[in-house]
Amino acid sequence: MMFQEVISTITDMAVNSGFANLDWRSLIMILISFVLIYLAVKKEYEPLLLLPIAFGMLLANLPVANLNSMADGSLLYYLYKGVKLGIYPPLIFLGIGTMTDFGPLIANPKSFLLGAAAQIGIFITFFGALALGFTGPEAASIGIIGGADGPTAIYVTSQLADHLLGSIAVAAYSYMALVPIIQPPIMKALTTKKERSVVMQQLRPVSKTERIIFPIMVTLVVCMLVPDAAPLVGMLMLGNLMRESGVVDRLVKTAQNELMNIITIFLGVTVGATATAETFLTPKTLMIIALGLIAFCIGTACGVLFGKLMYVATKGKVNPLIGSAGVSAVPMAARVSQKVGQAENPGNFLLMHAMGPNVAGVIGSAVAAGVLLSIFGK
Amino acid sequence: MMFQEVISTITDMAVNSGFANLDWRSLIMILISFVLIYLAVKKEYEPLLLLPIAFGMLLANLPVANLNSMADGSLLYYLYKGVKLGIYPPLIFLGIGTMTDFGPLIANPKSFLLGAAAQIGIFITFFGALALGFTGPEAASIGIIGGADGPTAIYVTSQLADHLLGSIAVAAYSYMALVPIIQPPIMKALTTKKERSVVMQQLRPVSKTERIIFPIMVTLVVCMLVPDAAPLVGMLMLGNLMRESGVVDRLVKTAQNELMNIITIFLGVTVGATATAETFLTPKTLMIIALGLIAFCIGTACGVLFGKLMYVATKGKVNPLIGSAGVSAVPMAARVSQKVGQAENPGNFLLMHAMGPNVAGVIGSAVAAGVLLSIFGK
Amino acid sequence: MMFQEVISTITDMAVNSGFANLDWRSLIMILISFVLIYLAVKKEYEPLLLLPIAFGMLLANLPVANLNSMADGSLLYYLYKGVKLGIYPPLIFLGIGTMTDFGPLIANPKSFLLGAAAQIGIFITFFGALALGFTGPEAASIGIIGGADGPTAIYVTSQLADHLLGSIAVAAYSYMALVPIIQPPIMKALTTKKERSVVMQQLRPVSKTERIIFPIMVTLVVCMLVPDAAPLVGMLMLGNLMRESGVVDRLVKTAQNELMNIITIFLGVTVGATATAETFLTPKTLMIIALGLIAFCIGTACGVLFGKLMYVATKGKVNPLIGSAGVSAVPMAARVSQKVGQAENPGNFLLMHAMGPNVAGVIGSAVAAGVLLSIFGK
Amino acid sequence: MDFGLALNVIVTGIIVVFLALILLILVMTAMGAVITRLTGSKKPEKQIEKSSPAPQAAAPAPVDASVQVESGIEEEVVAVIMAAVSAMQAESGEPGTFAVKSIRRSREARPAWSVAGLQQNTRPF
Amino acid sequence: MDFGLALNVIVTGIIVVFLALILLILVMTAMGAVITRLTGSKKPEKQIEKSSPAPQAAAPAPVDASVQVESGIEEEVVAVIMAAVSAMQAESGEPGTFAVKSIRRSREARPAWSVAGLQQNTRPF
Amino acid sequence: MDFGLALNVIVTGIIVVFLALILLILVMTAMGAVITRLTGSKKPEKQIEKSSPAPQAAAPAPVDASVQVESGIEEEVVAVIMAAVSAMQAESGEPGTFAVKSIRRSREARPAWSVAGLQQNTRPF
Ligand code: NA
Ligand code: NA
Ligand code: NA
Repeated sequence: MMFQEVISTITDMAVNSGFANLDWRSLIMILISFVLIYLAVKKEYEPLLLLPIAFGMLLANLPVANLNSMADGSLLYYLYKGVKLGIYPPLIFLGIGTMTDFGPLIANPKSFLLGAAAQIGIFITFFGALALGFTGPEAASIGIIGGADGPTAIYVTSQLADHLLGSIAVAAYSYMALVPIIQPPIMKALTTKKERSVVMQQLRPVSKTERIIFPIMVTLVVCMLVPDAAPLVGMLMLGNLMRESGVVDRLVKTAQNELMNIITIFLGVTVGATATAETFLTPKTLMIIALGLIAFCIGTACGVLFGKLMYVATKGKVNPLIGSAGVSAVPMAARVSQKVGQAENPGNFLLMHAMGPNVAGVIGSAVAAGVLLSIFGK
Repeated sequence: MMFQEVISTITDMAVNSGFANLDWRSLIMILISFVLIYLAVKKEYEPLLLLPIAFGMLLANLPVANLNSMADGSLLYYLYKGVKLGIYPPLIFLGIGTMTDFGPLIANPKSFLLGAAAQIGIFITFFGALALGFTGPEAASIGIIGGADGPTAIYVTSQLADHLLGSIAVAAYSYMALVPIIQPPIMKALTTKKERSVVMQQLRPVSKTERIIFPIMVTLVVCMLVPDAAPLVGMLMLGNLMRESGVVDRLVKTAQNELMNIITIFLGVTVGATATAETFLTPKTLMIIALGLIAFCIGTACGVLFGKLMYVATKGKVNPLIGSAGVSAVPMAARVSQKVGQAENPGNFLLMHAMGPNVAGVIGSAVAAGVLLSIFGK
Repeated sequence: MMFQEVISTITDMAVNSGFANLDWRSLIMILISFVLIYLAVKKEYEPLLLLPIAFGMLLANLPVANLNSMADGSLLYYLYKGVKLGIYPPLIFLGIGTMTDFGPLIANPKSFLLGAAAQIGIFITFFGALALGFTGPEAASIGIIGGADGPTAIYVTSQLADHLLGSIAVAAYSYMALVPIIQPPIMKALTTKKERSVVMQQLRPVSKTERIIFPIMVTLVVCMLVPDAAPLVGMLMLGNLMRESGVVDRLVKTAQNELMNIITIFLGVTVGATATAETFLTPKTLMIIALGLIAFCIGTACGVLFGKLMYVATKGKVNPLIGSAGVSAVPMAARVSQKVGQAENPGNFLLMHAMGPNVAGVIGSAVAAGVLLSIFGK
Repeated sequence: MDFGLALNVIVTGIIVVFLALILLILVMTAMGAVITRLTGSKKPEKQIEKSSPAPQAAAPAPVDASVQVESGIEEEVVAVIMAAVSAMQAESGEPGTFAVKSIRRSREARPAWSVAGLQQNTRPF
Repeated sequence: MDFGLALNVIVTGIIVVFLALILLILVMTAMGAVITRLTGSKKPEKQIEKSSPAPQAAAPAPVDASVQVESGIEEEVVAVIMAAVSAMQAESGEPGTFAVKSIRRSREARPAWSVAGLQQNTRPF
Repeated sequence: MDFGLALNVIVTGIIVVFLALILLILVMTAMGAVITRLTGSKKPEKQIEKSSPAPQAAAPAPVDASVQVESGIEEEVVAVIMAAVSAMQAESGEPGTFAVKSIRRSREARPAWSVAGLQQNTRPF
């Protein structure tokens, strides 16, 4: 009798164990998480976010454990609140602000134009997504992948279509890691040898006063024009103001290190843990991956083409290669501009010139995010 | 037709943009935030808190963006929960406890009297505020400015009258920064040359055992007498016990650095973001600023006068200048005592003697806060 | 008339003060908290947790102040949410994962058996607790003390029987500190001189690949078999994967320092503050303390006896002393194995061999916790 | 698919993004002009002097393999400094007259070519 | 305005604040006495010996411009040490017999005149 | 007391704990075998070479008081290294032919006998 009870309890546990409840869909998800862990660890694809995302995906798809971000009452459900309520991405932006040097952009404000041009990919991809049958909010979230800015993409998606959060985050961070592979062919195809060889004039020095006024002005202008961008842009600029003011170094240190790291872990794991089989293993994910790539390519192309326009307008003073840096993906895209330029002329140093459009691209995609949120948000 | 739609959307965005909705009141608030940023950055008025407060004020008054601490669902609304629920100020006190050396107070417990006397300003200002038409809870929050202790003032105000939080925080931190300007004339006016020249006896050394027992005793005595002071005093003393025990250094390091910095950022921005035009641009704010100054002055005067009493009682062994340090504003007020004393006699070193009343003032204002909370709290 | 009012207010405050409301039960609790502070500070019994726990107990028993973890609306009530909702212990495990070297376990997977054997104490103590009249969930929480793993004990108790949280946490951390006193007599009594003198073979080196695959495999196997262990084991292994991957060092640094320290402070204080007189001053607490000791002793004995079994099975290649390390209490228990072994043969170095069962014990008790949660949890 | 909505969003989006960033160009340019007028642009010039090494040697400008780089300063930064030097030469009209011989981290907290800023930006978020 | 309430709050408040801090004086004084009796006040004396530099030179006490201060130790702290020395002289009855020549940060973790504590207190919260 | 429940929990608990950890043994052993086959076990051998000091002196194996230990490396770690050396000697069949003379922290990030890991594990959580 007692022995029977033990047998029945063990049978019960066996029946309720993950092994008995492992369906092939969860298994595939687990295998996908392995691939992402591999990419993060061995290939070092944006590991700071991709490793937590991948592990979150693994946890979310362990059968029975119910450790996904949507499972009411679970650990990850509570940690996910910070994503759901739109708290983590602005705080990450606070940290990014403390780490960003807007000097090259202040020295050459025209770079803003390239940072704007590279966002065209967002809207064209939005159109493509709509055409493939996604709803408006979904299409907006997919388009924002083209902004090449992880926290912005996660912020928009969490507010508009959080069932796509896993796919969009994976696509965004993968393509950001692949920027050095995706961009160069496009850049070379769209420019002539002569254009790529342009040596740009040295940037003017920037005073401390300008550096302090810059974040305040950006907050004012952007938040007045696109109020929905305020949480992202406001925090980015608060971080930058703290950095440039030079009077709150202990806050800056914490914002760019511990606060950012804690939130990165929580954000990564819980964003990954939204990707259950039901939401991830659909044809939509494949479409999102394809559309994300298109978004990156169009963004790069628009940046370069606008760079060509500036090349013409300035009678050859602007090297169009810096246009591709406008997609953001700081500082990877700027480095790509530098490398492609140097391949043509070893004595040509475009890095600092490309940092202007690069950081302008961060502001640009936040503005684009604000526009999309104002149209599709609650 | 389609073109018309675009026009209408853009018109819509324009109509809903901040530029179209900027009223003069918000504009004034934004200008005030600029002034505060200037004071924090250029004048270094308590920048660790004033810079976040000022930026929070800027964000809160951007039209349409709705980024104030009272706007349900916004980023700052969630971060403000930590103020509203009374969580941040005690945690800041935890950090302050890990940074405070109560040695000079243990060596000379009579300093407690000066720390008590300087709190009289709180209650007299409370009376003044009441006379000017403020309600009881409002008057209590205004009086506590005289405690010269930021987190205490924010704690009391957040619990009793959080519509005044912006004004009171700005007043408290501004006057704390102005201590070196406000106090000396009062100190000189109330003391004779002979009194200011008193050289005090060396403090006795304090053993580790006393340092460890001190925070426990203070917790017991204060929390038993004034239970409403328990969150503040309890956390302050936990921090100090951790510090003096010497066995939990890794916790101490985090409590006084990263934890404190994270909370300072959140506290500053959200306290600043309570200051919308409706709550801030009222005659009340001007009255608060005037009353705050009065509170500081009376506190200083009472401290010095009580110091004179001790001078008489001890037959000239106590220098009354250390009385002004009882307002807290650690360690600024103690430095002021040192400087005014040294101006009279270059060989006179009052700093450590003034540190006693100075840290006693922190406990004193927490007690006063407890009294006010017990009378006016829910 | 007015004077009367003042008198009445002061009488009121006196009547409502802690002094007037101090009953002997609270007084005893305060004295107990003093003893615990003494043990933490002077005897250095796991001070990182015992000091906050003891201070939390002090705060919770200050009359009137109402600063216990169950008092709705108080500071500690809010901080306690992280315990109640099961958030803090997994995050502590994340940090432990970043600090744990599973190499010795990977090199000698048979150590897992010893890590399993030492958990038998949990279940036998569970039986004892049931026999003494505790309910099922209570008995499960008491048994888990035998796991010698603080966060696991707190996690299980907070989910199953949080009125016992104070007693169980104090017992768990006290006995962990006493491991060097509790274990050696048992180890010596159960082994022969010959067994204790066994010199074990060097462990094989472990490749980085194995170290990276290990946490993933453990997550898969354990969470599939015992889904309720997933939050603990998942976070432990995420931490370890982050550590071993070598690509997210900044996250590792924060997870093992600041994040862990912040949560340790909050966890300790609020767990201590669950121990009010009503819940702590009962005969149950004495029983828990007795049962906890029994759990430790049985765990140690089972580990050693299983070690003897392996000694026989391997024809004398395994030193049974490493079995006692299976209780976890990392790395104290492994050091005890080392010392007892060296006392017999000064040239015998068991430390690394004992680290295997030691870290296996952490996984073992998490599995046991999962079993108990799956049976008694909601 | 609502083609009207799509076009609407695309056009509005692109217009607003450009509008915002063009506005920023105007504001920053205006601010730069105001600051330059207020400060008489004296301070920046001094900064230039400080950050430019005095031309001494006569080797050709493109990268010299023998350049000594202090450990911890990345290749890129050298590239940037080289670029800066080249650019200044281009301005002064006498190209190819000197090369960077040795690079040491400057003591200045925030030079125009913010080396530290660059390295911090390198962290991938 | 409720004048009764006002006066009530003021008087109660001031009384309670003084009461609390006077109670603390009593408790701490009692504790100090107990500890001194228990330990025979041996330890503190030893501490004094350690922290007081042996009187050697014969320059006048007030600040000497040539005092060497280790970098990182603030002026204030020097002032404090000077004050301490002066005070001890005052006690010993022979004023003006030596001056501080050189100040180095003590190795002791927690001297009575807690230098580290002071510097930490400097952070403005 | 529900004796049935009690026994049920005990037996189930113990079985499941052993089951889980035995499963882990199988998985890890299998993994180890696969990895060894894939990599041809070349890398680990190299690591052994690196971490083993060349046998030089001829003093007896048990602890020599004159062993120089670099400050900051705990006694325990020395014990471990000693143990490792002893074990290797045991394997090579010629015991007692050398002693550790001097221990320095290795430059390697993650040696098999992870010194750093051990020291980190020392923190009591
Ligand atoms: Na972008
Ligand atoms: Na005060
Ligand atoms: Na265990």
